[in-house]
Amino acid sequence: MPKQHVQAKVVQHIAYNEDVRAITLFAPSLVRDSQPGQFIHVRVTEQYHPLLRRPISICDIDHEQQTMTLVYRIIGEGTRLLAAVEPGGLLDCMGPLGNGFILQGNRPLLVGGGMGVAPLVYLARMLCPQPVEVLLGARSKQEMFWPELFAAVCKNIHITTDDGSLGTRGNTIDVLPQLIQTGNYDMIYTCGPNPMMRGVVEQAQKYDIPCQISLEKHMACGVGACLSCTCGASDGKRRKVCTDGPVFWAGEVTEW
Amino acid sequence: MPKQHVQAKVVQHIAYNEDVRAITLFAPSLVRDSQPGQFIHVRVTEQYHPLLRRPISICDIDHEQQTMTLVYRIIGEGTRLLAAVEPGGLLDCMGPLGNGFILQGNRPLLVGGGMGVAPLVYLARMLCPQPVEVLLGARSKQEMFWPELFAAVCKNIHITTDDGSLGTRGNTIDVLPQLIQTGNYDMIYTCGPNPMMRGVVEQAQKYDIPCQISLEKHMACGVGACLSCTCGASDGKRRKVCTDGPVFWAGEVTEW
Amino acid sequence: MMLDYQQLSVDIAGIKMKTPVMTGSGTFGFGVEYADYVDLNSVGAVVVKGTTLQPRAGNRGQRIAETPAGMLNCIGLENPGVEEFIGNILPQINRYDVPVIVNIAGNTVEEYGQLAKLLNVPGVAGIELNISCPNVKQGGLAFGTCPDSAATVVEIVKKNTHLPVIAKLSPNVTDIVAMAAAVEQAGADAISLINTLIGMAIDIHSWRPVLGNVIGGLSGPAIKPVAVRMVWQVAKAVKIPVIGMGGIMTAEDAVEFLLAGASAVAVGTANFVNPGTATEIAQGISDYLTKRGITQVGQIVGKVQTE
Amino acid sequence: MMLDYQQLSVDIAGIKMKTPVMTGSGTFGFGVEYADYVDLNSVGAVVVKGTTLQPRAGNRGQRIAETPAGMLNCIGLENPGVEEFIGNILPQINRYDVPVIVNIAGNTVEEYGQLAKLLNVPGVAGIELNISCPNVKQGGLAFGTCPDSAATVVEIVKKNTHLPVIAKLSPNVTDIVAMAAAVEQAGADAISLINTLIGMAIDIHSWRPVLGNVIGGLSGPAIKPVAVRMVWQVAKAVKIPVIGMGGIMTAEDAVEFLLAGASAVAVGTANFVNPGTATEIAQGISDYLTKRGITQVGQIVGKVQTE
Ligand SMILES: Cc1cc2nc3c(=O)[nH]c(=O)nc-3n(C[C@H](O)[C@H](O)[C@H](O)COP(=O)(O)OP(=O)(O)OC[C@H]3O[C@@H](n4cnc5c(N)ncnc54)[C@H](O)[C@@H]3O)c2cc1C
Ligand SMILES: Cc1cc2nc3c(=O)[nH]c(=O)nc-3n(C[C@H](O)[C@H](O)[C@H](O)COP(=O)(O)OP(=O)(O)OC[C@H]3O[C@@H](n4cnc5c(N)ncnc54)[C@H](O)[C@@H]3O)c2cc1C
Ligand SMILES: Cc1cc2nc3c(=O)[nH]c(=O)nc-3n(C[C@H](O)[C@H](O)[C@H](O)COP(=O)(O)O)c2cc1C
Ligand SMILES: Cc1cc2nc3c(=O)[nH]c(=O)nc-3n(C[C@H](O)[C@H](O)[C@H](O)COP(=O)(O)O)c2cc1C
Ligand code: FES
Ligand code: FES
Repeated sequence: MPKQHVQAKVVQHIAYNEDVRAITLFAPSLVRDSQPGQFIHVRVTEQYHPLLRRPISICDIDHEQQTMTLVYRIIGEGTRLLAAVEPGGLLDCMGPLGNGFILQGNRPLLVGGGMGVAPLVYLARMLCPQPVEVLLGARSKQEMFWPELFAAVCKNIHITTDDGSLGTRGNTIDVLPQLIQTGNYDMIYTCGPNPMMRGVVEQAQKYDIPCQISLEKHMACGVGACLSCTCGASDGKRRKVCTDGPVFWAGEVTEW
Repeated sequence: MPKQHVQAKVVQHIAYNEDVRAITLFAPSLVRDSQPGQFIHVRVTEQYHPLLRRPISICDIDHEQQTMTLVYRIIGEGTRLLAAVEPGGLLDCMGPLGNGFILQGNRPLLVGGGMGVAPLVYLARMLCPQPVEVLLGARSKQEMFWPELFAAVCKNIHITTDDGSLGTRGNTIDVLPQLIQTGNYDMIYTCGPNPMMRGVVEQAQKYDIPCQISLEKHMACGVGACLSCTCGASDGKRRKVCTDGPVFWAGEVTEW
Repeated sequence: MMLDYQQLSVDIAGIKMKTPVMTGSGTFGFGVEYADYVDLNSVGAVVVKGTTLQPRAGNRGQRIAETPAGMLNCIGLENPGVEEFIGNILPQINRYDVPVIVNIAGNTVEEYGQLAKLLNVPGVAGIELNISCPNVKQGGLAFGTCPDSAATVVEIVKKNTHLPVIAKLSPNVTDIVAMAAAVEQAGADAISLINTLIGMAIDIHSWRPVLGNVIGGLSGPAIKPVAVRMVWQVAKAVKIPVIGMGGIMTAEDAVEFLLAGASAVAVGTANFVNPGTATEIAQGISDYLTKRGITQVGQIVGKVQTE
Repeated sequence: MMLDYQQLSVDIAGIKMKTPVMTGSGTFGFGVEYADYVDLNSVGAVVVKGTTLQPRAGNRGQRIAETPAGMLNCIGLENPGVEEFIGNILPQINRYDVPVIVNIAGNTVEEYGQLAKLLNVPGVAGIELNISCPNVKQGGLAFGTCPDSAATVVEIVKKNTHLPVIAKLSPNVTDIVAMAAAVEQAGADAISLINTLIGMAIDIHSWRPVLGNVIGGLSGPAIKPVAVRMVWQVAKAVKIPVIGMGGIMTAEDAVEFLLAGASAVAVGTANFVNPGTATEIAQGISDYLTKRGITQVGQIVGKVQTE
């Protein structure tokens, strides 16, 4: 399917907390082909500063409405400009980019931390009606706005917060072994901070469960042309996170 | 009086035609000391592009409301950004800058062309209740929105348009000799395109009437520090348009 | 896009291009990555990523950083090597009707010669010598900052190929005209400039350089004034055609380079921002010419009046 | 503004500054022009506009142009001459409690010596050698691109003054470290860098250069990565203090230069955008240090970890 470069209409733009926003785009051509785990490369300004696009995961898709939602945290100038886009306006998008998750296995566990939870929402939706279990970690209750996004697609949500303000106090790695021992999972999907994903991969390997991880690297082109996002792979070759990934099999890539 | 660097509140922002806007600022500290012919150095963006401030003449002041109006034409990126500022917002202003017109003489004639008319409005106001005559030139009727601005301060307005759509067909220089011959003026103030001002100065000299001109040069600092705006003077020294001007006596400066 | 090729075509040292708008090495992959976004048949020429004898993994750590109106990169010449390029990648680009220019980088003078020889294959329209890449410790920039070494590289490459040879100059020199004169003298068929300026960014939270390689190459609109100046200086001084690049984002930018003396231009960083840039700029140049009744783009090359 | 001078003070080659934030030559006039907008007593040092033996009228035509995240200038060293400076201007600046550093430019080596000698007057804290101005045909840049000439200028100036001598380097060179080493060897007490990059802009409507002088100096955020890189390279290589400048707009930018190895920084183009920049940045640096429990700004100089 040819990749699209479109001006998508912004139909909704809401705040989940002080820093996190959800922007919903009406974009039939993007929606049509999008796979969970793929991302959109967004131009945040027509000015020259900041110059580059911003990669944001597809968080969810409403096929009926032909809309796509991106959930992002305001961390710098680019996301600050993105947050200023108003409903009714247009957003310059390239996508859907990259290789998403491979939907496979009968008892999947989804493990997300921080903003890494974003792509798991659409993944859970596409895994339905298969029973999906989700383990989510955040710093605190304020950061744990995700459950309502999963509400329609998954009943089984485990939550950890660093400060214990919601769910189990601690992080996902603390509760993961216990979940794995009782859950009988045959596939783990994970996205989040690298240390968390390393912990997940370690457990998955220990219990011999196949695991897919979703990486983040600084990206210029997003289409495999500039080589700013590559990482080493266990076959000795290189992989581009933007086109070969962002989703890889655990063990496929090194240097992350 | 110390110059001010203030965030002025935008109270009104209206369009006179497709390209021309009038922005009104509530700015007591700027209003207090402003003389006709002075200008405001406006920051149009917090981004780095475009980087420099934009000099805009003080078009009019309402001392009672403590507001100041700037009238400007959208010609490039800077003025385009300025045009996007909304009422209620703040505008980063330095001013009032430069040396304005010297109010002197009993029968003044004000000659303005294009956007050069802007500073003449406040000049006419400050000359009141003295009888003031104004000669205005524009390309066409659409560009001749000035008369309503002069309405309260001057009854005697002569108009020329290049296409004859309003007033006399032609330019100000075409009608100036006749006006001078009958008007008995003892001071001419002029602001507008350089060729027009040259014509005005020539006539003023011919009839031996003192004449003040207002110059435009590309400016970085606006306060006399960078020397981007200087021009030669007949005494062999240099003048800074931003601080020695923008208003000069005709004959004082060369190179314009 | 329906471009007027009669008006836009240029011939750079025998390389016939439908438009004067090429793509800069390292910023457009092998062209095929952008096939979904731009009609490759309407691009002036595709200059591929710097290619080396052996495959290279490139630099470790973060490879790009944004800077005001620009970006730094330290890719470090990651590439699959010339063999893989010729065997597997070139045929893919050759499916499109667009000249392919191969940007090559050697660790030694001899390697440049070997690369040129290996690239004597159908489907390659020209060779661009990357003697100016700031991101590789060995070689690279050294050749690009000394007129004699640059000339030596050109000479050996010319001996090993009949293809047009374009010398790509580094802007990180005191005297760009001396560099240009040296490569012209040595037989270069064209000159392209500028490569990136060397820059650095520091993370003030971690007290570490942002880039894995510490320093990197600055590209994008920020460097345009330096690029226009160098193109103007070089175009006045040499007889061979100049390909101008550095911060071109719009047709207006491209026209500035043409007026400065560039016979063609290349779009680099702009591809990342808007993948349709190369053909949109070609259309914009056409509009500019048509509005002024100019029938061939060559007629404005070098027409800036400086006296 | 209540600045913590204990935390912020620096000593650059004997010039004691209350804060490490100076103002760049040519961008802050003689300081007094900005007295309404900024507390001059809280500025690290004022470096005045390039001063010559005779008054100079500067270049004709348009003198500035905006470029992406930057600007070009070709003022051409307009200044009232050293005599007028000493007689009428210096006393005005000396009303404030701020060190005055005089930036000087000569057409010949001898003129630099004469200027230095004439400036041996109370109220001048140091001499900055402008051997790097791109806007004057004669002299200027020539001294700034050749290590030997630069060294000669430093030597003759040192012979004619007991004041600290700061050599200001041009970035338009192949090897900035060689330039720095040469002026250090010749006796310079400090080095400041960078001056502007040489650039050009063309008006695509008139087909003429935008600047009256055709080429001009590029300054502003656009050049920051180049400046940080050069400060880092030079600071590693010399023992004398380095004053860093080029595109500093914020305290974060300034900290980047300090970490790169600058013992003080200068604010240039930013003054035009926000006349309060120099003291606001000093406050910002103080906040940065305080947040990290650092009691003296000198403690972060050169602390970028590159291995
Ligand atoms: C494939 C992919 C998917 C992503 N999905 C999401 C998402 O769904 N929600 C979300 O909040 N964030 C997501 N990110 C991270 C997001 O791209 C960054 O937060 C964003 O680019 C920050 O831009 P900024 O200008 O606000 O921040 P700044 O820190 O000012 O950015 C400076 C530069 O660093 C880059 N950058 C900063 N952080 C990252 C990062 N984590 N990954 C890649 N580049 C970075 C920026 O693109 C920019 O070029 C994703 C990143 C990748 C690579
Ligand atoms: C003292 C003074 C008073 C002015 N008063 C008014 C006024 O009342 N109304 C009005 O419409 N315009 C006025 N101008 C002109 C106004 O400053 C420019 O139109 C404006 O700067 C254009 O900015 P831009 O980014 O939209 O245009 P661009 O053409 O994109 O600007 C590019 C650069 O050129 C500069 N520039 C462009 N035109 C001029 C100009 N005529 N004079 C000085 N610099 C220029 C800009 O500041 C900018 O740095 C005045 C200029 C001066 C010097
Ligand atoms: C990510 C990136 C990679 C590059 N790789 C190469 C390269 O391999 N060989 C080369 O000669 N130039 C390379 N360049 C330089 C560009 O071809 C071009 O000369 C430079 O970026 C200036 O143009 P721009 O400002 O339009 O990007 C690269 C530039 C970028 C941004
Ligand atoms: C308008 C202007 C005039 C300048 N004049 C001088 C000068 O006379 N002498 C000098 O050594 N540097 C001069 N400079 C260079 C600055 O001092 C400074 O080195 C340079 O602009 C980089 O810093 P910035 O990016 O913060 O402006 C001038 C810069 C500008 C913008
Ligand atoms: S972002 Fe350009 S290759 Fe991945
Ligand atoms: S604008 Fe800087 S001196 Fe006039």
